[in-house]
Amino acid sequence: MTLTIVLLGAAALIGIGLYGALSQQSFVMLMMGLELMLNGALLAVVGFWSQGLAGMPEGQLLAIIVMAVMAVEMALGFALVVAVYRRRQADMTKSIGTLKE
Amino acid sequence: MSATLPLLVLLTLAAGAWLAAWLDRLIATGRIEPLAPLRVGAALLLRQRVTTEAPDAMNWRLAPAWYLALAAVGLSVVPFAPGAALIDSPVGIVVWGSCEALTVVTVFLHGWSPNAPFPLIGAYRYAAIGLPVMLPSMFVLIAAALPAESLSLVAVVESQREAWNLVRQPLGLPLFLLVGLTLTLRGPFDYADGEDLAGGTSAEDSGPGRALWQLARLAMLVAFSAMAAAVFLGGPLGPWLPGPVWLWLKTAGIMALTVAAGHWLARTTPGRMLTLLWVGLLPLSFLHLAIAGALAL
Amino acid sequence: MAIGWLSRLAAATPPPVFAAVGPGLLPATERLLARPTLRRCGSPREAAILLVAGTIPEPAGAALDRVHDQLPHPRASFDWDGGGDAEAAIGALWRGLLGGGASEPDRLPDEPPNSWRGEGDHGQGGEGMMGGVPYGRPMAMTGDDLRDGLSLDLYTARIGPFAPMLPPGLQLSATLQGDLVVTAAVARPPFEQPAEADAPEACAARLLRLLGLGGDADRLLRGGRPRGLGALAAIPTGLAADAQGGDARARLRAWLGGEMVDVVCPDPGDLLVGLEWHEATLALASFPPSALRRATQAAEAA
Amino acid sequence: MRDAFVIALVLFAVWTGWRVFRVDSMVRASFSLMLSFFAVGAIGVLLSAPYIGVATVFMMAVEMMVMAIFMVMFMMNPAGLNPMSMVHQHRLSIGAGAAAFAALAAAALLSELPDAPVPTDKAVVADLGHELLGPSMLIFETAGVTLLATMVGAVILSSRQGRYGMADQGSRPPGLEPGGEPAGRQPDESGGGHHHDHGGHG
Amino acid sequence: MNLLIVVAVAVIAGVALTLAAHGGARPAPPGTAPQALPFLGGGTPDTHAWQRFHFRAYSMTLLFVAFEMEMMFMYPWAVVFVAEGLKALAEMGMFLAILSIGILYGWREGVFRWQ
Repeated sequence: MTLTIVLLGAAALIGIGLYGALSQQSFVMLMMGLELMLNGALLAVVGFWSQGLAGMPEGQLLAIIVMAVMAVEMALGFALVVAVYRRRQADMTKSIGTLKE
Repeated sequence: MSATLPLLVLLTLAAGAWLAAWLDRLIATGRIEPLAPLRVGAALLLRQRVTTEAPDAMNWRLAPAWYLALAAVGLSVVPFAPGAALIDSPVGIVVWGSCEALTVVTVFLHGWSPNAPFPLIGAYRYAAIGLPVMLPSMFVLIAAALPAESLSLVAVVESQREAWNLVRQPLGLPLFLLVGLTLTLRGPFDYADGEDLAGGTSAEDSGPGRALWQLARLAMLVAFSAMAAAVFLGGPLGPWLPGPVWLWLKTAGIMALTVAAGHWLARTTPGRMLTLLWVGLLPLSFLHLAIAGALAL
Repeated sequence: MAIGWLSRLAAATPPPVFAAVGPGLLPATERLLARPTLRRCGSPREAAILLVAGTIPEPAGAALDRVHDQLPHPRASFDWDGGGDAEAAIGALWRGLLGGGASEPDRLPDEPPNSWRGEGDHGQGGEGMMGGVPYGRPMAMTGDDLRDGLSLDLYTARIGPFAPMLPPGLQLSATLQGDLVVTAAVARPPFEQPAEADAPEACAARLLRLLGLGGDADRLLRGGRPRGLGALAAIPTGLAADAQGGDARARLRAWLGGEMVDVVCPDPGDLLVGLEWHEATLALASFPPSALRRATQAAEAA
Repeated sequence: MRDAFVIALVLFAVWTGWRVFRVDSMVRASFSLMLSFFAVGAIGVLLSAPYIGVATVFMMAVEMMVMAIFMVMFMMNPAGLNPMSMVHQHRLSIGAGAAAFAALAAAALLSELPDAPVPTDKAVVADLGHELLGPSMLIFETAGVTLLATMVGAVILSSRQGRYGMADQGSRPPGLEPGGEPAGRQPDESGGGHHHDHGGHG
Repeated sequence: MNLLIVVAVAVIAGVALTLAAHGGARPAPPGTAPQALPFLGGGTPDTHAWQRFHFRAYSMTLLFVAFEMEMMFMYPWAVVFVAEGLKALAEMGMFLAILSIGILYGWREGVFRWQ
């Protein structure tokens, strides 16, 4: 029962995150969508570990890895935004497409 | 025991905030005025609360509430007697770390929401210094967790039965004081509310909002001092007297030390402080951790 | 009921005072506010009493009105000519306010800087994403940066003449990018002050206050010795260099040693460009008021 | 009882997650996302994962602070003084989000879920530590190196002074002969119609 | 569980106290336009203060996020440090070395300055 609730919540978070990642024009808002999807993934991992895997340590490790992915995504994502803004004075996803050099 | 601990936390928070305000005034002016904190609070409560042109009213109003709540949660992690903390979590140290991180968020919100230049600059300055200041404090707390073999503060206190961490890890308390000064917006780390910004994040605060913000700062000082007392001075451990009394005495000592450091140390420019933190104090905390690790084995 | 009780409690506190200092009264005001029986406020939002020291010359009158209106109610202002028992008079005003005395009304008309109510798509006064005057003011626009080439928003404002971190009377017209001064010009020079304002302890006190050592500053003004540590080390080397080869740190060292400093101050506009705001305030406070006034007048004449 | 708390927290996480794309102020959006993470962290604490739960709160408080700083730095109208909506392919996105939710929810509801809860006396934090230093040592070390690479990458991308001059001035390859014309393609001519280079000052 | 209850109670109490402090004191006259002007020592601004704020320590924060993540691995490591003995010490040595490389690199590139 608990696991079902948690997984439904995770599905909703991933759905909203996907909507955000696809619909937002601004690159930084798009990253918020990605983070929200990872949030859903984190919720699902924690739920599975707690209710379905009898506390296998690998489950916790996976949760930490999800967090590490978020950190990497954020650090590199924002560094890219800075680099693009410096050349284009814009933060739109469109303008990243034109960054060819 | 179940009803005593919440009461102890509340009492410590209230009496500690009073004592902190009183100490602050004593060290600043050399005068002993026991009623002054209440009087200043009353004077502020009677005044109008001014709003700016297009503020983020909700966050402006609630920032002191978050700050107070963080202080209360931080204090609840600290054991008041051996084995008895209100939040007896196996990861008490991480809970305290979260309170530190959220304080940065709270102070930032407090400076952001009035939509005014000086608070805004103060908020960003605080973010620039408040984030890296957390690193030494985290290394210090991890070093304290090594001999305890646990992240629970109850275990950290128990591990100090033979010798206080102040003796075993002498670099720890000075490094931890940095974060105390930052969390309570004091002295050399008060980048949020500096004089060159006419009061920084509180430059636009008046009346009840200002009173609450000051109260929350004092409450956070209590929480920080109790935490430092538990991690470095053995918290409630001590002969003859009951545990909470020992904790209060040690907390008051750390509080006086923090207030004095806040009044007597000059604040440098934020850019230089940033460099100093990463290049000077962070390697020092590495060294501290390495020594603590070698000793714990 | 509760209010009467609170008022009685509050009546014994030192009155919170924000000072608007006019010509000639800087040293007297500094000494007055160094007393523990008055509470010096960094911002009018904290204060109940506006202390107007001296006669404010006309171009600054509107600025004084703005500061007056920024005080929260109940508020009162006190005109001081430097004589008499100002402390007692301020105390009486404060107790009067707490006892339910009338609060001074606004001096300026209740009009927003631009009319905005009801305009725009949502009635917020703006249009589109960045346009219009939402809530009465336009939004900041991007401009070039001096240091790292990220052209983010510029914030242009006139700061002063009663800004507590600047010399009284000085109005800076500054553009900030983040907290960095991108352009600065003196809109109005600081007020003329007597020679006493250049005294070593008064000058050192101003710098110490900006370094977070307000207690030490008051102690110096009352004739005591500072106890704080690290004031010299806290000032970056080479900040605000003068023509004689000294810098802010050297001048503070001289002042703390009790020596007068006689330097030529460079044009404040040039001095501040490229400095972070904290450094900028330190740079201005590191020159004696008379030198700063001469420099601003020279810049105006040129 | 616990299920009721979990339901409440899940609803809070979803609601704050939804608010992220509905508020005008970038600061509010970032901290809304932070609250969504906090709800997930609280669920972790409830489901006997205290370290993961509290660490999520800790980590996300920091990350969302940084997120807020960058959002304000690079978004037009960061405080939402003019209400706005900057979306494209809106219908498609709603469809994709709803489809993803439906598919995942169906998978969760229809599949046979395992039922093996964590034993209550398990020392989960110590377990994680032994796992890190034992069987999963390689993952741990890889993560360390990956994060170092992230640090270096982030610094290279975000700082202005690259090894070959200012980042906003375009790279200029060395000449074929000393002091001669730069070799290869000229970067300044290849930017195309979208090129609005305001760089080069400072 | 205790943790969540304390957090919930603290937050609710904080908010309640705020509402009480704002509602309980003397009823204030509504703010006027001259009163709402942001404080600039008598000066006036051209624009709203909310802006694309040039945060001068931005590259430091990116380094910081990665750094913070490494700390997440260190907490569980601290718990088993004594039990694992020398292996854990060596592990920590490597970890600190990796972090130090990151810091040294950042320092060399001037990340820890006001950009």
